[in-house]
Amino acid sequence: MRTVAEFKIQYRQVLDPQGRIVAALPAFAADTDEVLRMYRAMTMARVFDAKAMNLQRTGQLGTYASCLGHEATHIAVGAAMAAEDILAPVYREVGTQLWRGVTMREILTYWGGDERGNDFAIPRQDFPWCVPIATQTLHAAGAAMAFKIRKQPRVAVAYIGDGGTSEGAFAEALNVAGAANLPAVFVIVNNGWAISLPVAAQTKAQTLAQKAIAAGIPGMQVDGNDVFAVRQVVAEALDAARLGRGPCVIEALTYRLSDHTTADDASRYRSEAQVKQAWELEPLIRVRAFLVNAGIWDAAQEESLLRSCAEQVEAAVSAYFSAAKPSTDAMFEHLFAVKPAHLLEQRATARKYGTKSSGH
Amino acid sequence: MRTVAEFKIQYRQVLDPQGRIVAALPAFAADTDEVLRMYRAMTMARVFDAKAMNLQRTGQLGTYASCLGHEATHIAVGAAMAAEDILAPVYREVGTQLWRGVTMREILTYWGGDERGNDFAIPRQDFPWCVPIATQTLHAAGAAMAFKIRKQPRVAVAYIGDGGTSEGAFAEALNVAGAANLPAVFVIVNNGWAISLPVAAQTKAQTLAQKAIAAGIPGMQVDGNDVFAVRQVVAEALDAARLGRGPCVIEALTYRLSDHTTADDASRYRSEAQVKQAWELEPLIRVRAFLVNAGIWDAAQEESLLRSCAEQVEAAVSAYFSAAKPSTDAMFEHLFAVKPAHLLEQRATARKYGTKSSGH
Amino acid sequence: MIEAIAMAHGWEMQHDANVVVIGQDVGANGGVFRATAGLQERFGKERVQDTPLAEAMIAGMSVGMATQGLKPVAEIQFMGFLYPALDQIVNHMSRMRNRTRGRLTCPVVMRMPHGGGIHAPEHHSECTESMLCHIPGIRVVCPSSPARAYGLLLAAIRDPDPVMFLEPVRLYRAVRQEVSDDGQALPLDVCFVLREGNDVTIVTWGAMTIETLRAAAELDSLGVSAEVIDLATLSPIDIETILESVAKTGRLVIVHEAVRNLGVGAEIAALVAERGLYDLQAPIQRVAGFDTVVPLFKLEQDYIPSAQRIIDAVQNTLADQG
Amino acid sequence: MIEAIAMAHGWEMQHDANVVVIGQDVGANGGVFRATAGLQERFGKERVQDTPLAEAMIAGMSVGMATQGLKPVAEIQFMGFLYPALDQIVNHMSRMRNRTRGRLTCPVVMRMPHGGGIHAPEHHSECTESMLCHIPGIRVVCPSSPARAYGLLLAAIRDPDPVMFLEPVRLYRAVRQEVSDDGQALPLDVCFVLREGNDVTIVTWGAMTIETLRAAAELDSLGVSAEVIDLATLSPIDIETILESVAKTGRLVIVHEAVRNLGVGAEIAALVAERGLYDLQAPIQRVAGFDTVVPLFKLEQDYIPSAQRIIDAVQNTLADQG
Ligand SMILES: Cc1ncc(C[n+]2csc(CCOP(=O)(O)OP(=O)(O)O)c2C)c(N)n1
Ligand SMILES: Cc1ncc(C[n+]2csc(CCOP(=O)(O)OP(=O)(O)O)c2C)c(N)n1
Ligand SMILES: [Mg+2]
Ligand SMILES: [Mg+2]
Repeated sequence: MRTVAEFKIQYRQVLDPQGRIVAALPAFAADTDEVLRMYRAMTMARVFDAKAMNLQRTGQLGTYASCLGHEATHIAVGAAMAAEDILAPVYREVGTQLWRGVTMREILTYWGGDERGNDFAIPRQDFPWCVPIATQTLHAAGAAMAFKIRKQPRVAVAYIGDGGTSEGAFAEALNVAGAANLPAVFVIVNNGWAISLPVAAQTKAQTLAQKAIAAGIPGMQVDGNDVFAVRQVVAEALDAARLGRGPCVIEALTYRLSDHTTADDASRYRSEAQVKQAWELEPLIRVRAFLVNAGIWDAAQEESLLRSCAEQVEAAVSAYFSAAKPSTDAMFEHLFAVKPAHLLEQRATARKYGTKSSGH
Repeated sequence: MRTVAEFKIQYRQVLDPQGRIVAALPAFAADTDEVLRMYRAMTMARVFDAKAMNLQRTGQLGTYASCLGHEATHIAVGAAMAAEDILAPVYREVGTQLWRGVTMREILTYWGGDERGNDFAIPRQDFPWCVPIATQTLHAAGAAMAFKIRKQPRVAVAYIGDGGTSEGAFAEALNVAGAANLPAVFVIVNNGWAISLPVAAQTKAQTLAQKAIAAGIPGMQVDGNDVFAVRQVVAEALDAARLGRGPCVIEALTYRLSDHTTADDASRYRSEAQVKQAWELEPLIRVRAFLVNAGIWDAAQEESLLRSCAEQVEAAVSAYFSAAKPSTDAMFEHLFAVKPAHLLEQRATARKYGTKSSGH
Repeated sequence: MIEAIAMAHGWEMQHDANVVVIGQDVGANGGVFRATAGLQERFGKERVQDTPLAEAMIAGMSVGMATQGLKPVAEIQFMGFLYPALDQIVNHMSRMRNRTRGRLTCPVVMRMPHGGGIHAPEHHSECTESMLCHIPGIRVVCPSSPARAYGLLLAAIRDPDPVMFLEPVRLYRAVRQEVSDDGQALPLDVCFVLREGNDVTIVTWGAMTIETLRAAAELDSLGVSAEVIDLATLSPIDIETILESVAKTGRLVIVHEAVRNLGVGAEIAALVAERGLYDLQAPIQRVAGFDTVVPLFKLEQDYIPSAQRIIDAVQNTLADQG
Repeated sequence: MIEAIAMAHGWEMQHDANVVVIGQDVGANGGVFRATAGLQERFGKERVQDTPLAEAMIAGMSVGMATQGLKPVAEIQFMGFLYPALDQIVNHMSRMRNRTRGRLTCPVVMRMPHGGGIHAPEHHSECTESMLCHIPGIRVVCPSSPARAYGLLLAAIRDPDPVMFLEPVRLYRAVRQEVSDDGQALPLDVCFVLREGNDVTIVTWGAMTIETLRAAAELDSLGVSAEVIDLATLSPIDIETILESVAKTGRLVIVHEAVRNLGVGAEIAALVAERGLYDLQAPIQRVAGFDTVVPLFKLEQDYIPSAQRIIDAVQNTLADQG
């Protein structure tokens, strides 16, 4: 028997869980201001997330999917991307969204049950939150095709979860990205769980990065709790894509420290011990340790950071609360550019019967 | 960077295009009767195929997808399978169908526009012809799941084409087969073309066998024009699946010597030169050479074989012609086990307006 | 209602070894709405299987399993996630019996939450039953109470053909009712008259029975006697029961949560316009969801037809003396 | 008709650099029906792209390309292979504008062969327009002649929202007609009156216009004057034109190839029963495909409504004096 093809999946880590440097430090990490910027953003994501969870529990927000534990991956991807690149998120990538310029108020507005939260003021071309699993990977491939046709040096980045990799749409997106050599980067956030299904039950594949091999494109694994490693790997992938070298798949290994969403109770299907262990690997500890070791961070700075994050979150929350419930016209305004007659009749009916309550 | 996973795709050939033995001869190939049986079946498939093409051209059959050039793969898969295994075909696998016991008359009846052609008298549990690409791979996975749940030592075999490997459904089938360790074997018939799309444009993957890697299951390549190699590889895969060792993917490399179907004109998109080259590798030549070299085959035997094949085909064709057009009731008989009232009214209407012509 | 659904699963799995439950999170988690709670402990991991995340796969595997004589009961987590499975439903599940002249069949039940009203996220409030009802070869069923959920689910599992079983999410927790676990199925293909009346016929199904019965009660206090019919099996439609009622009342109002355009109400209206025209004393009225995307939850109460809209529609038909 | 479709592509690609054609075999092969013949030579491989074999991908990529301002015209090889793409159409293509409050839009055209009658294999004769018409946020268009195919396809490509463009296969080669390549679009959202008449209104679309006009001609010789309306845009429905005609004729027959149950005829009948009831002098009649799977071709002529069925339905409405 002749061997006709061989493949390797490699894994990268730069900062270990204790904050020790275990590989060559990427250039951006030598710039302490940049590292501080990422650390502050990770902290902001976590503070915002805690508040959102709290708003949901008190009935002031709808179902919400926490990003707890994903901060390194989310911020690293945001930091690696160029403003003109575009993002196709799922529903959990708060950190990347904030870095890209989506506001906390917009995020709360969407999860508060109001489409206006998807009308991002800053990343105008980024895709909105995407609930149907894996579908967004095809949107990213399509946007990447537009960049290629127009010869724009831009890259489309799509997120997907470990569970999402089982959807056929994801395989189709990887395959077409490879076949058409599209400037697209697919980031698999392997947080160990798809609601109650552990990744080992999701697939027999020993890595999710190897999903790339089916499409004949590169795939690699990275410590998703290591903001340095993720940013480095994603930056390399973006450069390659921008230069016309095609797409790739990056599997970021992290852990879902929260329940799946506020509607879930993970204690039904996973052990406290596993979660406790995962906490030791969570992404903020190691960056903080790195900064402290570098002598540029202390308890006082940490405290004032947390205070300023809390203040910004509070400001966003009151802005969120201040918004009036959308009018019933909102159901009809954006269905078509040109409204068919029957929608005008129905809009009138909706006005007539419109409830006053906020729907909460 | 650490390497966390490595993969290999291997290729097998036993009989080279000239009929020379280039690897250890499998046991079944040492049994000349068995080899003759396979050769006769390959010849029968080709003779039947030529007749079917002819019937279509003369308006006596509907659109038909020729199996010309696929005989080695089709017969080898049939010969490797056990009667109690089940097959999920696509629309081109005439050789396997005949080997499994589907009659020529049934095949003509289906492609002649009559559902009765799917009511196979012999392989009662085999799936019918399947036109929606890749969907059959999930049916095979489901049947394999039934075998597993009932602890039956049976295997489900699904065919798929090179083009079909781009459908998400195929990736989903491989993934669930791996995750649930199902007794299923997926045979990719890579005949180089999906209608007008060459496999190189279908995917960037250098082999289709590597689609298996995404699912964490074994994948291998075989010379699809070599009936010995294909049967050996498929037999090994079936044994492993039967013993609970899980699914695998086999990519059989062959060539579509005909137009895609009788509705296609391949001269629009591929060169005569390529087809001419492919003819030198076609599967019958090498088996015939092997038999002649073994001193058990000569021109006279070849001639009488062709004659008896022709006779059997003619008999099947007249049986096909002798069947009356189905009655209009046939549209309603098998929709539900228990017919809703409105279907009875509609059946009466259909009777009233039923045409007499055969619809040809 | 959710307990009744879990109970029906339990009964049938207990009495028919061919019944197998598959879906996302149906195992240890017991389903995101707990419809399969406790089944895996009771019947094991082979008969209650968590699947990978792929709806086309769930439907396609169900077809394959069913052709081998198993009776898969597959959960789709929300109706908004059914679409990847439609190819298998339209092209195979609904056709396998016909295609093979009865040689291979698909006794499959596909269960899914239906409709909105629980402040769920985007894509979690879909009512696209019409797309399913239009497919020949499958049945579409939608219960409106725990008792009917129990009896109709048993009937669906026992039916030799595919059944799409739509479970109104608003009823999962809202409606509580003692249901005896007696294994008694209710008939498919027939309506249930929830309330008798003489002045107007109101046909509805699923969660909208709540607003409709509320409207009927209020109409009663206004001296209007409304007959309320729960369609229950959305395809095939039991038009005879509806025609008889319209022959009695002379007026028809159809209420559903789905968009009006080609909602199931359209078929009911068409059948009555074909076969009961002369019984109609006033135009048919449809009270339905607007022909737009279900809004996120801040506006969902403005989208779902209210009891007041139903009352006004009835008053209009009554006012209309032709 | 096929030449008119290719011509419309050519005109619009020539005049709008954002128009891109994608699909299976649309390049060198020019499409399995030759609807895109010659386009790749003319506009190159970037603007006329053969895609891998995956319909969900074709629809999802179209969404992504459209949000960047391109205007994808995507070919689905046959309507029976559309289903894997429905998830992207229902959940994204039809909703992106609404979801983002107009920030991102989907000016996509999805073209596909529609209906049967050409002795094609299984799954090649589908008429499931209803499933598409039920989806808010998209338009569904079905031309009935080369001229309308040209004008409506131009309008579809120019429309800022998604349009499903259904091309009756029976018309591809059958109907020939000189169409001038003048870039003139026809209006969407309106019906076309193909023949004026006073005794009965017949509404149909696509290939069924052939049997319907044949029936109308024969009815004429029997002294019955039938008005024939080509619906053309199946969603949204131009009900005003139909209501006016019914007000004039007092009788309505709807003809379509799709199954009757929840076919588009149901919505037309429902709207007339709501808004034109008092104009009806006889029950509405639907002449439609049977509520079963389209049979393989030996029986397809027994499945597709015949001119005789249409004639008899008209005679019945006329005979019916209430
Ligand atoms: C097509 C589809 N099917 C099912 C669901 C319901 N659902 C929401 S999240 C989820 C699990 C996703 O897991 P994963 O992809 O790992 O992402 P994570 O939640 O872990 O970030 C499921 C099944 C969905 N949103 N879309
Ligand atoms: C889902 C689906 N999409 C499109 C088609 C139309 N079609 C029929 S055969 C074919 C090409 C298949 O190529 P391949 O899988 O390589 O099989 P081959 O014909 O070469 O045996 C296509 C696109 C189909 N039958 N099903
Ligand atoms: Mg996950
Ligand atoms: Mg092929």
